[in-house]
Amino acid sequence: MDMTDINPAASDAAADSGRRFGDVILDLQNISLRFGGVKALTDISFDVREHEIRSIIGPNGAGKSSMLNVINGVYHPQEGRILYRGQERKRLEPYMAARQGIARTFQNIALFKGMSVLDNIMTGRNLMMKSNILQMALYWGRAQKEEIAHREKVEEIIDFLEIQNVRKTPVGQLPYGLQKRVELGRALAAEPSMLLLDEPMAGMNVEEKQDMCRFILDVNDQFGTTIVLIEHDMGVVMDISDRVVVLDYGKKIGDGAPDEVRNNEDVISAYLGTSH
Amino acid sequence: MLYRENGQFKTSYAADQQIFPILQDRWALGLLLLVAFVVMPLVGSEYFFRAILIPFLILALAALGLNILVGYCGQISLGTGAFMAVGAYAAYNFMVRIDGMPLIVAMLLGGLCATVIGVLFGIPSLRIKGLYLAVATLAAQFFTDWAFLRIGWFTNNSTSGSVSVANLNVFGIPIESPVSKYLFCLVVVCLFALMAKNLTRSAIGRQWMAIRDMDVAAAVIGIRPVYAKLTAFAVSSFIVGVAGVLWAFVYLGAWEPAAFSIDRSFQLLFMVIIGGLGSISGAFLGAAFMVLLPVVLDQLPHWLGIPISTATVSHLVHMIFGALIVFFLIVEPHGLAKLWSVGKQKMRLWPFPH
Amino acid sequence: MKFKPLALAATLVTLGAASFATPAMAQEQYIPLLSYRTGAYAPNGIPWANGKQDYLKYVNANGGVNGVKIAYEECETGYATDKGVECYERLKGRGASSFDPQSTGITFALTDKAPIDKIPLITLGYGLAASQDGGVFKWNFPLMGSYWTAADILIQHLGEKEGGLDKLKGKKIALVYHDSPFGKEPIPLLQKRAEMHGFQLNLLPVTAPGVEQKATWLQVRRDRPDYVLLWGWGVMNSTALKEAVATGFPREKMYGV
Amino acid sequence: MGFFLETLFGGLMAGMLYSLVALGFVLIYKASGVFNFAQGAMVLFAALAMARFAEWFPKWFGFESLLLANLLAFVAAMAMMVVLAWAIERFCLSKLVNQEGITLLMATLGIAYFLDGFGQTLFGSDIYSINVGMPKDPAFVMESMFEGGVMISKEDLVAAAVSALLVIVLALFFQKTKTGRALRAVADDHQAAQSIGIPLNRIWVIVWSVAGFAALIAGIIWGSKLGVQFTLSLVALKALPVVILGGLTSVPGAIIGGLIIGVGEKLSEIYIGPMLGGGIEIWFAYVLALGFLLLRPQGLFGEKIIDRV
Repeated sequence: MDMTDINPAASDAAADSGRRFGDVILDLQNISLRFGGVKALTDISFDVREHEIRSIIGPNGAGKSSMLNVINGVYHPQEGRILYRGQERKRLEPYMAARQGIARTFQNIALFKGMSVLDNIMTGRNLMMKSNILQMALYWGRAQKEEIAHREKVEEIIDFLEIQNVRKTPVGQLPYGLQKRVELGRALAAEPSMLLLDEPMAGMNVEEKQDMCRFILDVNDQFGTTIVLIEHDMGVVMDISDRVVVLDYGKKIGDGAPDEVRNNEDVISAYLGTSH
Repeated sequence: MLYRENGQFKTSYAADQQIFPILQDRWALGLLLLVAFVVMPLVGSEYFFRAILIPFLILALAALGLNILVGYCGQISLGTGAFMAVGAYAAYNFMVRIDGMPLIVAMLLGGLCATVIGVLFGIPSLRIKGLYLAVATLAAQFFTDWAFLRIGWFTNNSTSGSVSVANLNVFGIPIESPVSKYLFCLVVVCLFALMAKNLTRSAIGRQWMAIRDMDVAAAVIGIRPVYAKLTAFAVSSFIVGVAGVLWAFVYLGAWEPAAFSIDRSFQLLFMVIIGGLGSISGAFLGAAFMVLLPVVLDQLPHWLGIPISTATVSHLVHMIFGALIVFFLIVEPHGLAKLWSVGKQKMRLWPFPH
Repeated sequence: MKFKPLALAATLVTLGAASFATPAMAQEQYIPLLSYRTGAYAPNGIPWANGKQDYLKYVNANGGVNGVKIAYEECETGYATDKGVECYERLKGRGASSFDPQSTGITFALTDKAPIDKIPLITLGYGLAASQDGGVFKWNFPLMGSYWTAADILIQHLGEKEGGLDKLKGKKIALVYHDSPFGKEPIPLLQKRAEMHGFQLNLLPVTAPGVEQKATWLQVRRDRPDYVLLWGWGVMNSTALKEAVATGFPREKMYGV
Repeated sequence: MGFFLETLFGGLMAGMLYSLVALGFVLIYKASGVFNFAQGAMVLFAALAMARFAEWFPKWFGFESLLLANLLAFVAAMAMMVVLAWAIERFCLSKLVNQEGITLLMATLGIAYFLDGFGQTLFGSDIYSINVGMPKDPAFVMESMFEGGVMISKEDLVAAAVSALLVIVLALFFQKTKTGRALRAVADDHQAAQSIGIPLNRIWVIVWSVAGFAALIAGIIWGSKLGVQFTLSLVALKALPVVILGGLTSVPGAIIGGLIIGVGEKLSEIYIGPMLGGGIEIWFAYVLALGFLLLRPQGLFGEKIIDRV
């Protein structure tokens, strides 16, 4: 994967193009998750194919974020199997998921508040830095070379996300929309093969949303990154998703292409609240 | 108008990543080092070395070590005194049990022993956070207090539990006079400060800060909490252990476990809070403040001719420290170091308000 | 602890005499007073510091020592060694003629420095046991003996009370001591004495700071020693007395330092 | 056997006192999520106020009754604790809302430091006594069963009774009064409590006052037993392992944790201590708590901590 030739504005209309769908990369089978007596997820199965944009939608409290937390190992489901690239995952900690190429953003921004934009994105390169503590203490030889090499990569991401002018600002001082972008940048810095995005456009105005959509599509298109997306804005979801899974009260009530889901009875009633 | 970065363009990332990217800062640092290494030894009085500079340097080093743990990695420790004690007693044992053990080697070995103990007591940090960790580190404090008092082997079976060292030298140069002690501490502190700064601006430093700011997010981008926390404990206790060796060997010369009591642990934590959590210069500012304030307050009645009892002054010091800690936590969690950099920022823009 | 003021009187007279013997001195002798009126050990330090001051005032009111007035200044150490060193370094420059560090820890830290500065360290009934031999630390002047002297006096007294040191054979003596270098000082001497006279010595440490003594006194009650030697501190003693009452240990069989 | 029982009782009594201090911790932690390191300093401050006022009032107002002096001193000391609670809320906590636990912990360390200096400036740093007429002699029970009987200090018994009473009073206060219920609501959910119209600030002042009350009682009992002196604030550090053991949010946990620590400490000092050279009391409680932290971080009765993302 090479990031040098990014052209952000190139692929606005990638949503409907015939994309390179690959095999199933992630297969979730009969996942159930409980907190004490509270059921967060009940018997949920779905899969994610390589290179696709897979959205998870559903009303508040439907278990969408819990689903992402299961995928990257923050929560451990009590029942069910998870197959990643055909291999069953046993108990997996989040950092291991990261090693397998799964990156993530959070619903409530989870940036490192005390650090600058640059340092935040640099943490994303962490897995690729190999120098040992002594080399770092002396800041000499490999350690310095690595710092510079990764800094170059990070600067590319910064350019891509158009946040050059705030690179040395502590992230806490940035407006919300920019913070979301930095968080995306941090996830991208890890060069993930799968990117989990938890409401990346929440609280944004239309313009910011458009920017974010463009970034997501670009990432998907240019790097072939598989994307699992949680989003409330139906317009956005229906526009950019390849397939959509619908959750309600921790259960799956719909799954399929945007058009299928749009016409699904259960989904309509869940959103309009007519039955239950 | 003198303090400007205008016109100082960086043409490489290496240049942008230096510790002091601004030219004037480099000049100021050079000047400071010149004063510390050359001017001070020429003009400093014995009182200044023995009572102010040497304890300041050593405590700054210990605060630096603690700041890595508390300020950078967000793991609280109330057992710093214990890790200093481990360093001091370990180095003492290396010195008395192995003939011809050089001071520097003993010091580093002392630091390593502190590292081992630090990591051992850091293990609970993998399961527990903040408040609970305070108790775990207190356990380290009380246990080592007891061990060095009780277990005769550590003190070479000295009847009272007090031990002493004499005839210190480095490469044959005796470390006896106040000036030589001062210079020795200064060299050690400068080297460690530089290494600490390097660590904190490297990948490992970012890992620590990531764990501090949001541990779940850190894990999600691939930082192993175990590794980050334990390295912070290791590096921190190593530095603290070396500071313990200096405190015992160079500053006190003869000591008992009480030199590393829980009071010392609190004192260091306060230095870090007042000086600035998560900054290298903060450790120095905090140490300077904590060392100087009691001395100045002690002297004040003497200078002004106001009769205040020494006890009242000492209570006053307590109150001022307590109040300042709360003040800094509320108003400026990054302490004096942050105030300093805000001041610099203002200077950079002066005379324009924004 | 009652012997402190007495000891002080003795010292200061000696000191005064010494100063008189050096004719070049001014008509004032400057004596810094290191004291601890704060911190965990303040209950012990306050009366001690007050006693010193009162005595010096008394000497000055009576015209000083052979006409030489004593100037003094207090410096608060809080019983902390580093603070003590700071006080020493600061006040020695004002022409101090002697120091009484009031703390074993500070004495330790100053013992190396005093010979260089040529300032006598006066330790009244405390300090380094080894300084009894004047050749070891030439500038340390233990007055009123050391902890060993005190412990020995106690044993002598117990012997007297029992009608001879040999009568101590088979007796049980418990040492309830503050668990610090200070508290451990008398142990070697007492052990030696125990060997000599055949009494049984029970060592009961009280952990710092010294107010939690329940377990100690329960052990005293179990062992039923004939005498209890209390090697306490200001902090420890008041509690010890209260616990002794609470465990019903007779007060006439307790001896404190 | 008789000696074992004595040790056991001794431990229970000491533990009761730890519980009293631990209670203050738990109350504050439950209501405001603050790990109050200053509880020990508050005990010292309260005890100093009580001791000194009881000494000063008869002099100032020219009466001699010890009972009256104690009563007035108690009222005055309690008033000081309420003012203190108000000041802590006003100048410290209210400005640290929503900060992380570690920051709040450090703030209470600052408060502790301040109080140590302030208390001693106001009241002096010598040893003072509190005489509330606690019996000082030992009592002997079960003399028929064991030689010499089993000794129990009457003072300890009274202290235990007072502590038990305090716990009952607090339990009633929390269960039966409106304020108590409000406090519990806050403990469960800050925002929910606020949304039903409970002013958070006032709740905090009340909680800190109640913790001050617990500190005052602990200070009086301890002061009467051991004398009021600076070290009281250090002994209170023992309450930390107690709350870890019992669980940070559990009032019964504080009581039972205190008893376990008290008994464990005395038994270990007497039966294991001599093997290790004695003095192990100083770390026993902490190492026990440390072990507990590794096995069961939430303590015996605490709620399980679930990290939700």
